[in-house]
Amino acid sequence: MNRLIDTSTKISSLILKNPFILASGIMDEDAGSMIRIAKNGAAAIVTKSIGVKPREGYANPTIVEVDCGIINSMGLPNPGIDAYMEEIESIKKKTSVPIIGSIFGKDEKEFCLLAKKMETYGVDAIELNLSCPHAKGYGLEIGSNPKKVENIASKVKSSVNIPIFAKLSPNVTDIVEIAKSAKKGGADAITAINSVKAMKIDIEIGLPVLSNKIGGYSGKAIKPIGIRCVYEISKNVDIPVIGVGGILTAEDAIEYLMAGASAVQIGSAVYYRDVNIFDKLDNELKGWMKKYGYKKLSELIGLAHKKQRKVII
Amino acid sequence: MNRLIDTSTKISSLILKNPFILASGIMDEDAGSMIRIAKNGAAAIVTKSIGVKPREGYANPTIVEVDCGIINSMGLPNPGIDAYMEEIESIKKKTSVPIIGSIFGKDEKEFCLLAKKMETYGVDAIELNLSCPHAKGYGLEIGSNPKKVENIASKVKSSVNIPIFAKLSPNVTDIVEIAKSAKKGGADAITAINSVKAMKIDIEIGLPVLSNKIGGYSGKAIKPIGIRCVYEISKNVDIPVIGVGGILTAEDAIEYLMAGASAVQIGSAVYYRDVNIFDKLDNELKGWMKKYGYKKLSELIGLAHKKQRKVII
Amino acid sequence: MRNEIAYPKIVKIKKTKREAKNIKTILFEYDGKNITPGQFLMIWIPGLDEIPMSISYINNKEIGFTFRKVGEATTALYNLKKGNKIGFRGPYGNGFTIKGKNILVVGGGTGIATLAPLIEKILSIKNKKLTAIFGAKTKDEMFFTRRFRGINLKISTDDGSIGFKGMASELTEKIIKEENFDQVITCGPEKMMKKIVDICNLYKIPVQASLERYIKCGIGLCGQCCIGEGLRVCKDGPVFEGDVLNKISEFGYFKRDASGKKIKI
Amino acid sequence: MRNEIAYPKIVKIKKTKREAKNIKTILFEYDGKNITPGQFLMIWIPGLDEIPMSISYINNKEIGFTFRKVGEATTALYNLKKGNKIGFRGPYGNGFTIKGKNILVVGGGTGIATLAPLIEKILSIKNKKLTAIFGAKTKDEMFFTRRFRGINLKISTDDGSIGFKGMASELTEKIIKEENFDQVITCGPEKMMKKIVDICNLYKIPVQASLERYIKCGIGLCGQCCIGEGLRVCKDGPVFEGDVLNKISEFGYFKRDASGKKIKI
Ligand SMILES: Cc1cc2nc3c(=O)[nH]c(=O)nc-3n(C[C@H](O)[C@H](O)[C@H](O)COP(=O)(O)OP(=O)(O)OC[C@H]3O[C@@H](n4cnc5c(N)ncnc54)[C@H](O)[C@@H]3O)c2cc1C
Ligand SMILES: Cc1cc2nc3c(=O)[nH]c(=O)nc-3n(C[C@H](O)[C@H](O)[C@H](O)COP(=O)(O)OP(=O)(O)OC[C@H]3O[C@@H](n4cnc5c(N)ncnc54)[C@H](O)[C@@H]3O)c2cc1C
Ligand SMILES: Cc1cc2nc3c(=O)[nH]c(=O)nc-3n(C[C@H](O)[C@H](O)[C@H](O)COP(=O)(O)O)c2cc1C
Ligand SMILES: Cc1cc2nc3c(=O)[nH]c(=O)nc-3n(C[C@H](O)[C@H](O)[C@H](O)COP(=O)(O)O)c2cc1C
Ligand code: FES
Ligand code: FES
Repeated sequence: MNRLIDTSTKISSLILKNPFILASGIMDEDAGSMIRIAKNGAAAIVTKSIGVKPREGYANPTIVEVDCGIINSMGLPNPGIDAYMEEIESIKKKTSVPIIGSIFGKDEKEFCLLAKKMETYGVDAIELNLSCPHAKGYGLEIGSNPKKVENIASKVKSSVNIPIFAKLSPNVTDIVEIAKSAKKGGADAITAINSVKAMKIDIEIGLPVLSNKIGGYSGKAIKPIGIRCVYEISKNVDIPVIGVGGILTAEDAIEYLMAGASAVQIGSAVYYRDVNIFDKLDNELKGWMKKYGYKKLSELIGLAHKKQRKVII
Repeated sequence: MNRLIDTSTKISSLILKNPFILASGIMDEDAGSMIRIAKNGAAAIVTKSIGVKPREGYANPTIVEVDCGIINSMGLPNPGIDAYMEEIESIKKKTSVPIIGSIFGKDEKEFCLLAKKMETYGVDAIELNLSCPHAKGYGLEIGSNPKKVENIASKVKSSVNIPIFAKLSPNVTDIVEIAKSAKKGGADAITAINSVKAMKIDIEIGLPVLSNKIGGYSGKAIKPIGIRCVYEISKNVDIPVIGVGGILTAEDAIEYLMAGASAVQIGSAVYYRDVNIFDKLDNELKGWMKKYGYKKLSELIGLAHKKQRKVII
Repeated sequence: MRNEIAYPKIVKIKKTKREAKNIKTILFEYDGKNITPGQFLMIWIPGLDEIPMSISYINNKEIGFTFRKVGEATTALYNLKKGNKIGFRGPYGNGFTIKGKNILVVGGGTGIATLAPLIEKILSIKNKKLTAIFGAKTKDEMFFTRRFRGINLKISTDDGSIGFKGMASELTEKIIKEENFDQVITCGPEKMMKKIVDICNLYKIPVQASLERYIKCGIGLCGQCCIGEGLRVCKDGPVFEGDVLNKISEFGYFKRDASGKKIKI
Repeated sequence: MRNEIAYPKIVKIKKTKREAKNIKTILFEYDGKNITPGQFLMIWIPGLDEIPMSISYINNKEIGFTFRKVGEATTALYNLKKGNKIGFRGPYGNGFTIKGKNILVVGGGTGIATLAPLIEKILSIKNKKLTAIFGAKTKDEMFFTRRFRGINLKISTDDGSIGFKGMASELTEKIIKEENFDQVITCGPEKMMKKIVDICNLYKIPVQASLERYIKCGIGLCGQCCIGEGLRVCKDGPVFEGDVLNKISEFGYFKRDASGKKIKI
């Protein structure tokens, strides 16, 4: 019965069989994990954010679970772009699910170098990590500056022939301004949001739990922040938005779609609901759409902007 | 036994019998409510944010409960500063608990006018609302601009003889920068954080629930964000910090104290644990301090900055 | 721990009923077994408003509320039909507490709606004696007079178009003089309730009144609805005992508008 | 739903024990009744590091782990005393599954610590026959040889300073040739486990091995510890069946460092 429901969507030139994409940093450092996630139904996969050189990341503890979410400061561990060739090539042999290469650099030169290599390895799109909340000189430190964002987007855009997505942080005064800069630079879509700057102090020990002290907050707690960001961006910036932040259920994803997202990414929920979450979400989504009389995903996208003061429902 | 434990603290010239202050916007629009809260053990009370003219606030729904907190967009309803004289005067007759007058204006002129009147009415300190996330032309729209913050703080400082606190928003790229501006202007303390910009969309209806669409997120979910802000501010700005955001238990308050707060404010928890929460919190705090061998609150304040890489505990 | 629906539940309207001139009831499916008469809901009309409404019908299958068309939100509700969707959260507030054996219930205007499930509850308890007074401006605005079986119901209208001619409070005093009541429970215009509380003070009868104030949060947080020394109509009320009301100087005289400013009642 | 401690629990060390050269056990109070042998904890040394440690002692009152001093974190643990505080979260991972009647357990180095509670569990089940092989480099590094009652224990050291001279895997092959086992369970250096799995393949004996990889999150999220087709050592493991390991080309050859780069084993 659910077969009559069409949950496919598209972001720029990427056609997705459903709206559920694996978020960067979740089981996506090596080819094997990404293949497993693809087999579990993800419509696309964003790789771990990769930089020019190998990085070990911060010392443990790098993650701590709190009441309504998770705080992590992995510190962008990654094997470096050169070692990553092997990983991308072996995924590409085993799955046709689109692979989105996430990259982070300290300036436009590094971003261009990384994007070009990713393209050569065979990824289908690039996600610019302009938003990691806890790595000095990277991520948010660049992504909170509209000029830098525009510059990086435009330089990367002219270096590659695949779509580029700008992943933004909610830890800025005005995310719409940053999204506009990204679009101006040529970004094909915006991914929002990265994790929220946060801290957990253990009161019995009297120290921040994470070795880096400050980390990024993800999971259930941040959904209302992500929804607000996606709503504001999609209202003001005319490129597709990929929603991410606290999606655990199909209902959460629908909220993002209605806020204006064309697709969504799943991060922490891989912990809360395990790796088979992707197929589960698509089934739940189809069941919900059937119950409420929707046939195509496009009917949901941006709905909260369309209906206004419609009293009789 | 708990009598040996001293939980008193001070912020600028205000002496507080315990660290628990009522946050602005919670049962503090009229004298009667504030007297009730004082009788329930609050060490000080921040009034509802008051402006120059009466304001009805936004249409209902103005509040919505979500999984890990509350999103509100009351829209700064208040009877106006002139009508407020009667309220302050009648509180002052009935309680000696310090009253902190919260004010919001569109520019330094309005802030000064409001502060002066509040002082005349008899409040013990002023809290500048530079952080309301959902009122056009007020709050965050001013409080995200370091120059405006400095200017308002300095003009208000020279208009009144009571301490002034600057209440800041986490919805900025760099809260430390704003806190530094407030200090430069002459603020005697920083209150952090106001609620976090957020949205809830009802997926069955397909509309944002709040009439103002965007609101401020408070409660449990935002505690890790508040802790991070207080930690960053108290590390970098040398004036007292009042912690607020998601405090439901004494343990939550202790986390803020260790992050560097000299006192804390209680908002949404008045809903979660009702009006008698203040006495409950002080008892829980004393019990905890006794269990872990602390005698004075000052031993807890800023502890997470002091202990570093202390392996053996 | 908490029993109420915190996030608006969306329900389809099962039935609407016209009760009198400009007065309608909206019913929807919900198991009312944990609701106490006198509690209220926050009714969400998506895109328009959210307003407090006493629960006027309570049973295990459906519940409902009864309202007068007075402004934008109630007019929108008035125009809704079976199948339309509204949201609700609650039940909120304390509800009535039944005390003693011989009880007098006095409703004025839509206050009758608030009292209706209380009346049904009292009628269902053995060994209770119940007298009810329903007051309205005029006959056309009177409702629920035929809803209850075995009730001793007295009616008053300001214009005398039906029943006693005069205020419900006058009729109340008349009846109280004639009979000994263990408890009086009232809901209606605040001026009327003030008079009834004063009468009960005089005759030393325990009394409860259900108040209305401007409600925003409905959950005891924002302070909008406070009276006296921080009593929240939405949470500590809406039902208050007479001896509590006696200490609240604004009862019967002042309320606050949406900005918190005092206005005359 | 989830049974583990998600946020680090702070505990006081109740006892420390030196087991052999550079090998110590730390014990603390905790009811171990829901722990499966083979599961591990993330041990937090506040201000320094958080590292995975198999649970080597399990009972209803206390649990413990046994470790070799190899670097900064384990040296810090080595220096801790009774009364000092550490944090832990977990138990994480799957643990061993006992199958069949006649079981051979092969531990090498600190792998013996991981197997210890499994041995106790097998010994507590009626109608099981157990043989254990403990291997170490030299006599000084051997431990737990006197911990178990009624066990058929064989010892090997690389230098022959005690027991069989040679690798534990050689002794394993020797014993497997002599006796029919229903199951082999092993934990130790990966090269050793690889050999044992190969031997079991040859002799067609079901085998389980407990792996080590660099652990960060410990909860199956970050992907740091993945092997083969996305098998997470921290969550889908650390114990894997032989037929799963046979499909993992890196088993015995490669692991990944903290950056995710492949390094030789
Ligand atoms: C606890 C409680 C229970 C109530 N139960 C009933 C009932 O069973 N039947 C019934 O007809 N009415 C009831 N009311 C009153 C009802 O809520 C108002 O009539 C309704 O809100 C009017 O909305 P409107 O937009 O149609 O009118 P408006 O034109 O907006 O206002 C008309 C009047 O209603 C008041 N009002 C508007 N919004 C609110 C609000 N959020 N809270 C309180 N008052 C408001 C205004 O102050 C004004 O006096 C109850 C009120 C309370 C506080
Ligand atoms: C599931 C599991 C169970 C383990 N159980 C035990 C045990 O019972 N007893 C025991 O002595 N050892 C055990 N280990 C190994 C133990 O975790 C390492 O010896 C310890 O982390 C070394 O830390 P260090 O700072 O002292 O050494 P370092 O100098 O930091 O490193 C020494 C070695 O330990 C490895 N290591 C460091 N940190 C980690 C980490 N976070 N995760 C995995 N390996 C790491 C390094 O890769 C290196 O090979 C286990 C490992 C895993 C994965
Ligand atoms: C353990 C972990 C590692 C992450 N690593 C990255 C990363 O390398 N690059 C990136 O852009 N985002 C990273 N993120 C952020 C997620 O992609 C996502 O934006 C965020 O977690 C919010 O989504 P969620 O609530 O579904 O987890 C990481 C998140 C977690 C929890
Ligand atoms: C209903 C409501 C109204 C509020 N009104 C104000 C206000 O008028 N002025 C202000 O500075 N903060 C206001 N706040 C923010 C609180 O003072 C506090 O900063 C925030 O709620 C976080 O604390 P909490 O998690 O303890 O609620 C309001 C919060 C709530 C929930
Ligand atoms: S309406 Fe907010 S406290 Fe009653
Ligand atoms: S350590 Fe993170 S998935 Fe295993």
